[in-house]
Amino acid sequence: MSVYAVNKLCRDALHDRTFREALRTDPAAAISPLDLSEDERKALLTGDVAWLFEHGCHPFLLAYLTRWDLFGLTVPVYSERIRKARDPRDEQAAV
Amino acid sequence: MSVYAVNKLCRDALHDRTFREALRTDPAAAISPLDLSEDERKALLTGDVAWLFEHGCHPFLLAYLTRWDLFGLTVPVYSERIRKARDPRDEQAAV
Amino acid sequence: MAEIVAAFGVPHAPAFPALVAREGPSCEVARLYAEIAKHVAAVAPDVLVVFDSDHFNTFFFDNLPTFLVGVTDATEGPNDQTPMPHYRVHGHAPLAGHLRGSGIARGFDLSLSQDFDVDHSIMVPLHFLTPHMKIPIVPIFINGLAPPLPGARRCYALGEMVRDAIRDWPERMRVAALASGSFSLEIGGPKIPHGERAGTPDQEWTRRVQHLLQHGKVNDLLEEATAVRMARAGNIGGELLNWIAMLGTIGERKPRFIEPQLDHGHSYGAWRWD
Amino acid sequence: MAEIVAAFGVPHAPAFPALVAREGPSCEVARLYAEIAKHVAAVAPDVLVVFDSDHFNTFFFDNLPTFLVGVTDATEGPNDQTPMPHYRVHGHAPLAGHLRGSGIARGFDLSLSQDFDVDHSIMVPLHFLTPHMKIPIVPIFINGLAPPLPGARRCYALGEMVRDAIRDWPERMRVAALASGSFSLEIGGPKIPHGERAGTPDQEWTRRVQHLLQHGKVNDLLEEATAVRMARAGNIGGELLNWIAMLGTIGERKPRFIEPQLDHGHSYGAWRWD
Ligand SMILES: [Fe+3]
Ligand SMILES: [Fe+3]
Repeated sequence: MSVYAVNKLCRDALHDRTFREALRTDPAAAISPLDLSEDERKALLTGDVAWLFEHGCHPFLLAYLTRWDLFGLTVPVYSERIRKARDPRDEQAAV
Repeated sequence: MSVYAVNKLCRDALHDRTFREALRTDPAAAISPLDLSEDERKALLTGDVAWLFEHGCHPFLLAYLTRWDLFGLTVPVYSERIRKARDPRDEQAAV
Repeated sequence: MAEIVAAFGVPHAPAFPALVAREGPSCEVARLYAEIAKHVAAVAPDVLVVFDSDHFNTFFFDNLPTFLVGVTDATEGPNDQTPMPHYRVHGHAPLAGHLRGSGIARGFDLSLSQDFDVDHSIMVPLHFLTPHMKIPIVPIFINGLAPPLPGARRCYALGEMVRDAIRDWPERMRVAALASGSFSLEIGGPKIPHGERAGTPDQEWTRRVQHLLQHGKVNDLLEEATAVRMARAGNIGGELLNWIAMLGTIGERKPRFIEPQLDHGHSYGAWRWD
Repeated sequence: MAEIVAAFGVPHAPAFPALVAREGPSCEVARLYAEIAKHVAAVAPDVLVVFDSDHFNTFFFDNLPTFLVGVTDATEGPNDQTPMPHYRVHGHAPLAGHLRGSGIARGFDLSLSQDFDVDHSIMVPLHFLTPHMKIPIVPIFINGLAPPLPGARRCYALGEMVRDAIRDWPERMRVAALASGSFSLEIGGPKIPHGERAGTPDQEWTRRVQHLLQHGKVNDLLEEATAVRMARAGNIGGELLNWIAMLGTIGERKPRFIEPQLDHGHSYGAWRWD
């Protein structure tokens, strides 16, 4: 489950200061040991939170990344990107 | 919950080789940092598994201690002691 | 011989302690929390059963409970770096174990924790309601954040079970239920406002829940609080389940006090009948 | 469109792999496991749903589930130093997630794990039944060791829910259920024999369970397998709940093969109707 690995990365960014610093200074190196697909790795490194959300990552956890602007995700950037994500709730509501 | 601490000690003896060695070489020192009551500490150090069982520790976990004769608990010693423990199941059955 | 003597519901935004420290007792959050704290003090319960949703701080996807009872003599928190004082609070392990055992006997598949700390969702309410930390708690965790969530009727039945089990407790004991959570809140999802990381996308639902709570229309609430409806109210909207479980402990009563913060997506409520 | 096509029940003593390696294919354990393996091979299921009780290796009292579904693409084990080969085995995450979601919708309060390894209680059966590890599993953990245990009827209902949810799965898929566990076993408790650390204190109960299984008397089994009765059969006697959940997936069928090892407190069974 590599969605699990992305969720865990976000949680660890909050709880593990050393890991957080590593994510800040060299994100590609920090995530290289993690069990991620190539698409996930690319989405993380480019801060593509819409893609990560659409593939099952939990938005509460993704939003942690803005606390330290990880992967270039300032709050405005994060907000702009996630607001364009396909939202399964709208599809449910339309059924 | 210091029953929790005793159960965890037993589990850690299986899963944590360093802790197991510490239990073997100096049991009193090894358990000194644990959140145990004085009675529990004494029961452990004297291998009083009947007392520990009667106070809620899980026998499956206590039995791990015999794998490395921790707290003097060889299998024959353990068996002799636990067989004398008050067994709540007998009381239930008598109701 | 124990009984539920009151119930309370509050939000738990992690910003509240710092906000109130900064703005003082006249700000709205301080005023509303003080109102609920007054009712807690008046009732003076022996134990607080807290229905709460952890935010992936205490439990994670390696072992995520749907329902979990915390059976411990003590816990502490917050464990999630919320800017607020760190507290240690007593648990009531014997009552917690009794509630869990009663639940399992009645077909609730309750997880157990004997060793855990708690995040802001328990510590923010206690910080305002019982800052002396003298009332032991029995925390009951409900998965309100990671779909699929338990259904509203299932959570209500959990509360009813807790009520019944408390009645079966052999000693005299006055127990209050406390629900922690929001009705409409989106954090980090597509429904957040432009330029923000969180928002309350569904004021209509907050208003509706407040209305149903105010008038004791529990059955309507159970009917309307579907998974789809709660999810539309925000990805944290499932925290309403904590309020619903709390209502299960007291039934179709009307609150003595309830006031919403509509633009914050939550209410503050106190149910008393003394 | 998926369906349960067979079910199996086996014990999982951690000594078995070394025993069979030492004594060869003619020993009783080897013969009985080979018999069940033959039925598994004949049925050739696409997925195995494994009902199992962990032994405090994967889950501990900091977060002990009553029921938990393992939703993962892969797991490995044993994680408890059992002397046997270490294996990696695929999980079927989509089916597992579907089963969990179906259960929650039907009022089962199922915990979730997306990241876990497993102990001998899953790896010993797979070692003998599917040593190639080609069949993905969906592990469903039932608390069979730490009282209070879920009731027999609740576990049976869990199995029925799994059966129904598998029927609702949109693709064609042949699923077999596998139960792992003993009927009578005491480890480290007062009922162990003189000079030993484990024993099987209740041959009468083993005989009775074997009889009821053999004749498909499921309702009698549910009636008789009370918490008190199972506990008298040994502190590991709750592993019978895995067999009971497995029976829930197939109903009141009689096994095509079932043979006990009475002095070991367990049986080996295969249910087929092809
Ligand atoms: Fe919250
Ligand atoms: Fe076992």
